[in-house]
Amino acid sequence: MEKDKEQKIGVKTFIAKYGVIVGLVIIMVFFTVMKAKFLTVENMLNMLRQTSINGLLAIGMTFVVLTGGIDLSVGSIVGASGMFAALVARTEVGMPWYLALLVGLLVGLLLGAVNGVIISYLRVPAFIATLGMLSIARGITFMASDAKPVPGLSKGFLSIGGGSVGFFPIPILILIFVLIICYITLYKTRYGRYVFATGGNPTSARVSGINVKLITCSVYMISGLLSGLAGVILTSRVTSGLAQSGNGYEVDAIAAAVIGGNSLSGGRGRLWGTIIGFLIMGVMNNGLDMMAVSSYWQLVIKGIIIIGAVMLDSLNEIKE
Amino acid sequence: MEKDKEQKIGVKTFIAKYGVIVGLVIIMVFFTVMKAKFLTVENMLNMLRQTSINGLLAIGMTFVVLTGGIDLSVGSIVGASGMFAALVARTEVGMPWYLALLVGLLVGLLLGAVNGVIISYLRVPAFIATLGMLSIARGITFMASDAKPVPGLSKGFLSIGGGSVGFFPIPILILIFVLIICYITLYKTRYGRYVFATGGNPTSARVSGINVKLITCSVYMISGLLSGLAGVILTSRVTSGLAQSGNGYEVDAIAAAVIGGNSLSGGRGRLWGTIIGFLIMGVMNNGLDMMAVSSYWQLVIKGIIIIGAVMLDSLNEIKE
Amino acid sequence: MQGIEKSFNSVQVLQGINFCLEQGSVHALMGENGAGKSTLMKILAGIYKKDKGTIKIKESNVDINTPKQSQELGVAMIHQELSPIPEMTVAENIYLGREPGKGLFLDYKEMYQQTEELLKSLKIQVSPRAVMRNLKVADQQLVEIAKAISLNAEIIVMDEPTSAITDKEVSNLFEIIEDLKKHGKGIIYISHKMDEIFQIADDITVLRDGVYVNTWKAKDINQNTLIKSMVGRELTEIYPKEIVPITEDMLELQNFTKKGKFEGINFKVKKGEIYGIAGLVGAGRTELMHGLFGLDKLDTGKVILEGKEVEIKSPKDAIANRIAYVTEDRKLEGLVLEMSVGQNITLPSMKKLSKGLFVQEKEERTIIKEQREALRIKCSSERQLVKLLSGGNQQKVVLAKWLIKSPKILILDEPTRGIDVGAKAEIYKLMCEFVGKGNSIIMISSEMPEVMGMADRILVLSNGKASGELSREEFTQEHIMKMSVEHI
Amino acid sequence: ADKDAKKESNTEDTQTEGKVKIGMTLYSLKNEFTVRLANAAEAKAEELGIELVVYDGNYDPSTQISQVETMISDGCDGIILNPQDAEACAPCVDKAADAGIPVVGVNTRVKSDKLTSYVGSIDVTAGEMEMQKIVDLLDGKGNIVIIEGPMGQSAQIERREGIQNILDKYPDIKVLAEKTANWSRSEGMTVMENWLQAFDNIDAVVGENDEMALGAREAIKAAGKDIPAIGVDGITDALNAVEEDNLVASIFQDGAGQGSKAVEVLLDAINGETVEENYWIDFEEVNKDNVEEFKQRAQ
Ligand SMILES: Nc1ncnc2c1ncn2[C@@H]1O[C@H](COP(=O)(O)OP(=O)(O)OP(=O)(O)O)[C@@H](O)[C@H]1O
Ligand SMILES: Nc1ncnc2c1ncn2[C@@H]1O[C@H](COP(=O)(O)OP(=O)(O)OP(=O)(O)O)[C@@H](O)[C@H]1O
Ligand SMILES: [Mg+2]
Ligand SMILES: [Mg+2]
Repeated sequence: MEKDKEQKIGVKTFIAKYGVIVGLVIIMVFFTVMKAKFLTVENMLNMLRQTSINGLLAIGMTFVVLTGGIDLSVGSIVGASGMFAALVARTEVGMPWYLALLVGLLVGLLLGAVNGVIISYLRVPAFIATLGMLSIARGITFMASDAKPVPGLSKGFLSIGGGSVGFFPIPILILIFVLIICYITLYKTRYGRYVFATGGNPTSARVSGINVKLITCSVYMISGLLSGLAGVILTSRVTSGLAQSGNGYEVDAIAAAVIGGNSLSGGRGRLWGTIIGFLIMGVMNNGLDMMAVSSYWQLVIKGIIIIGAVMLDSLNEIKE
Repeated sequence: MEKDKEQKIGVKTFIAKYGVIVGLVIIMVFFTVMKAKFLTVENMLNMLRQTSINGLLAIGMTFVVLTGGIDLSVGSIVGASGMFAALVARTEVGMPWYLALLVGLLVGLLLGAVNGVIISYLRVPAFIATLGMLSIARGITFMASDAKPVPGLSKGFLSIGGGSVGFFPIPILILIFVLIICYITLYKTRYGRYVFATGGNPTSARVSGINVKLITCSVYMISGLLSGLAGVILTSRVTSGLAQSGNGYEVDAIAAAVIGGNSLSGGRGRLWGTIIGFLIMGVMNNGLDMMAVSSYWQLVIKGIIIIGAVMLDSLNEIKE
Repeated sequence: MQGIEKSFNSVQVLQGINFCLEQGSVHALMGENGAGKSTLMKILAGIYKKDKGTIKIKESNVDINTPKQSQELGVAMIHQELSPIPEMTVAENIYLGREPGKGLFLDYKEMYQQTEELLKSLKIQVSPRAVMRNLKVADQQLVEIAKAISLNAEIIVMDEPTSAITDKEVSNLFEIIEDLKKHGKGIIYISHKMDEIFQIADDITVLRDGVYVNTWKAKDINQNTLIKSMVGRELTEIYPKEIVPITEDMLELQNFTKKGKFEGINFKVKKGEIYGIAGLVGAGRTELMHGLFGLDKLDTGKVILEGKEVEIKSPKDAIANRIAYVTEDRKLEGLVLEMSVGQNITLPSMKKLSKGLFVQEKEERTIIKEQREALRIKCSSERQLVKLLSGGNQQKVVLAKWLIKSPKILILDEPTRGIDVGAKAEIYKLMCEFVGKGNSIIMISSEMPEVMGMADRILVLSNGKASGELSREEFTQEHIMKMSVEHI
Repeated sequence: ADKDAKKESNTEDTQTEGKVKIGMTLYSLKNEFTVRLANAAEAKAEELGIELVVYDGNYDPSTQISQVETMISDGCDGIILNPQDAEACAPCVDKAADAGIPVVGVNTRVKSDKLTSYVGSIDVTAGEMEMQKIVDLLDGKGNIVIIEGPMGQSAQIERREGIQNILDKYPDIKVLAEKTANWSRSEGMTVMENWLQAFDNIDAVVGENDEMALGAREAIKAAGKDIPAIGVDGITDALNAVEEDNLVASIFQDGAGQGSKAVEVLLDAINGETVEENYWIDFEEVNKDNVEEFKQRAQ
């Protein structure tokens, strides 16, 4: 009897703490049962590669969300940085791939820095500042290419998004690498503490001698930088610079972060949650496509899955 | 000397309090100077008619934002309610216009209520719940029409969006009517007070005997209802039910509310700010079209205007 | 500090303040609510910028613009209103901004170890790994104290450090202060508790309405003179307890239980009675009241009101039964900070103040005005945001909002926390008037003199269990203390 | 339970072995034109007794690439590609080619020489046709406005190019303004309302698709004017509008024809028969005189 009770409590606390993981597992089991080919190494790698771009954006978004901010411009930054990287990476320009990568990263970092300055030093609400940037960065991207695709990219550049190291597609390796770095940054460094503190209670953080403005500014730079990286990978994957690319990606990135249990009001969050968040999105998209669900039903089912996955997280609170 | 100082302070406080109004005026003056035909009664009515849909959504969003929530589903609810209203309003069905209007409103109210229940009683974060609804409602809309337009709407129905009473287009009259009702609701009734209290501090509100869950649920119903109204007007305006209509409208609605000075973290806001917010968006879209600015530049300029208008609001705080 | 002036939005709150702290002494800063004590200290701590005046530390002029500068100059402050970062652990909060570690990297082991030692040396029983959000107000305050002390500062400002803790912790704090004094530190101590002041202060400075009044040696002044200089009028009695007729039963709680919080609590409150509940921090008093008011679900428990059993499932039900609850944490549970003073006061009374759906604004304004005057709430207008009021005035707003409900039972959870002596006396008088009309009060207080001074009977809780009930003749500090630790 | 799952997958495999399975990704399934195309393909597939899975690319080339990857790992025998972007969807073809799966492009060309075959038309032609129609209507002289598709989409780029080709020949045609309305009727309406306020001298409206042209016409009618407009696609509403003199003409694109032809060609390719490189299905002008015929075809 006693044991039983203990176990029950154990399960309950587990669901309360790791509800989204349970959600992910349920979704995966469902797809596996429905479609045998879903749970194969090949398809899992395929799914991970597809999700790597949203993954990078969601990681950057996690930093932003932890400070209580939001970054609506990530999709546009993906577009801008991808376009500028493509312009450099064209075979006719003859630059090495890493220079193009660098250009993409710098464009992302720069646009992110502009966001950061406007938000932290000019005190414009993050929603407005990044919404403005969403529009501005897209406008710049169109101008840079006159809205036309930029094809003919160098081989080296194309392997960033298309290549593999042994078994593993490079985008997945990049994602894992970024995850490790960001995990260390958030949990093992002073900077990470300051990010949490800034989001948790900016006044207390300021009183403790933390440069709250600088921290706030920096998270948008991180988000911009990772968007830049995502832009380069995306461009490389689609083999040409596209003015429209990244359009609307911000929604998925924010969704991944929030599904993972990061509170949009800041201070409360977890990087592993974000990972589960973007995995849920990735599995969902891949699985529904594999099952060949009609596109209208996909919309309905996706909505239900997103809500359902999070509900597991909150169900326990209700009982309290 | 003394007087001078007083006046200066006056101007400063005015900008601090009413910065967005100053922003709106600057934008309007700019367009008037650039394009003589901008500031004509005819064009102003035109601009107001265009902005009435975003206006309705922004008003609903204000209620939601005041409680610290967000409603991403308004665009999809516009689509769904417009589509179902159109299905009823077809001449071949032979129903009177007000029945179609009612159907549209009910669909909006229902979807809003689903949002509300999921958020307040099942404790799913508003971002996730309404993101799910964004997807679900759009899926339903596509299913209802198989992505085909639904034309051939009855004359009575078409005059909702297209008709005028004397000089005034009906959508503008509806907007003004809704504004008055909502102003009274927010500032003159007990319900309005509860909305502010719920957003400001839900715990205190609960201790004060307010049914916080019910209030939270209700604001999504208001937002849904107004989205339903907007959907009917839009459908009537474009003379057919379109499955894609309303797509992305949530961004403009939230932007209008935030430009107006409503804090996304809840409790702090003002309805008149929202009015200025959607007027800024409306004037901006209309003015840039009138000046025939290229599509690319429009994006850049819009971004700058959105940020700039809000910056006036926050500039004063910086000095403090 | 000399000639300090400060105004907010052209409202002068400090005017020519002089203040001098000596090494190795405790200097008490006194004054009514809103006198400007916290503001003065926040200037010293670099949170506000002064408009005029000079600050000298160890004879040299200093310029303090940011909290960091202030810290570097050896100033540490325990804030009255600042809350910690709720999602972080105790250790992370204490070492925020100066985490131990190499280069960019943190050394958690070191941090937790240091915290453990620190807390142990201060005799604070809180786990370094506990998340702040899960701590009770009292423990949070203890952590704030630990944090300020760990800064190893020359000057430690304590702005009402004992507002949330009980006598045991207070005496512990005083030991620490003595120790700091011995090490030559200077301490600025702000409190509204008179006995504390006379127990530890060497010097006393009084402010009134943002103006400097005087500085005395503590031994040269008695309580009445001090109060008079603060309040500006004679205050004869601090506890104006009036004996009113205590008649039949008003409220009975039967077998109140919530697992892990409290167990099998029974008591009766009579009409005309002030019923005190005493106990140590964490005894479960607040939780018990949450249960009564319908804020938390009970495991078992019956409420009998005037002989009839009533069901209270939510605060709404409680209010409908004319029970009112002045919560212990005004910022978290009492006020809506972004709303005005007036709107906060009338929030629970909206129904009464509306015709149909509409708020009767004229009536509302009259009631607000009455309350502002009755409780002497100091604010620039009823439309001022309540977050801009001083702590004491905020508390009065919470009181006001319940008093206009004309409840039959008023639950007061730490009702005078952070309130000045003048206002305290007013609140006590209000309490007497209230029960005089045949109503009842349940009062929770960690200030022993207050419960003993005001209550007719006292229930002592210890670790969630009732250790017994005392009648007025049986009240002694020792008695209550002994019962408080009975079940630990 | 594990065994059951395996069993099920086995039966599924045998099923698919016997039956040819093809996948089709469309840049979107959210507009009437592509839905018509998809429906025709589905009908054809059923008729030919093969399995067809339709994917919605959601206006995003990288989604389409992902879908092609999914189709490959799902064991499709052939792929029909209706790309969002001519350049960016090239990797779809490469991936399929690497996996030895034939790809037939439909409706929009994709820039890859590995494409097995292409069924469709050239959007440049559509632009040229509609612009020429307006030029003829205005006798080579007048002021026009252009409502464009989403900037950067292949159809937008190519139709705009076609329009420009004609404009270059007629210097007396002046473009007063041009703006994107993202294929949307309500956006087209709003833009037109604003232009009507700004310009008194618009002689014609060129829409890069029917939806936007119809929106513009609503705005024009509401303003009590009668400015001719033209669009591309020949959707049901447009056919009705042409019949009612609401649109000058629409450039009909035979989506249904393209869809069914693509399935046929792909099946031939899968079966190892030689297929041609291109199957042109030309744009046709719908005007008042021939609209009846098109309405019948659209059924
Ligand atoms: N940020 C602010 N903006 C405007 N007014 C303020 C602000 N902070 C404090 N005040 C006002 O300054 C006055 C002094 O406040 P302060 O908090 O210093 O009082 P106090 O002496 O600490 O009172 P208490 O004993 O209640 O804590 C009050 O009237 C208060 O309303
Ligand atoms: N927010 C919380 N989360 C977890 N446990 C809590 C919380 N608040 C209180 N507790 C626990 O409930 C018990 C009773 O706390 P309660 O606040 O009722 O005590 P109290 O007697 O009112 O003390 P205080 O004088 O500090 O208000 C404590 O032992 C504490 O550990
Ligand atoms: Mg104070
Ligand atoms: Mg308590």
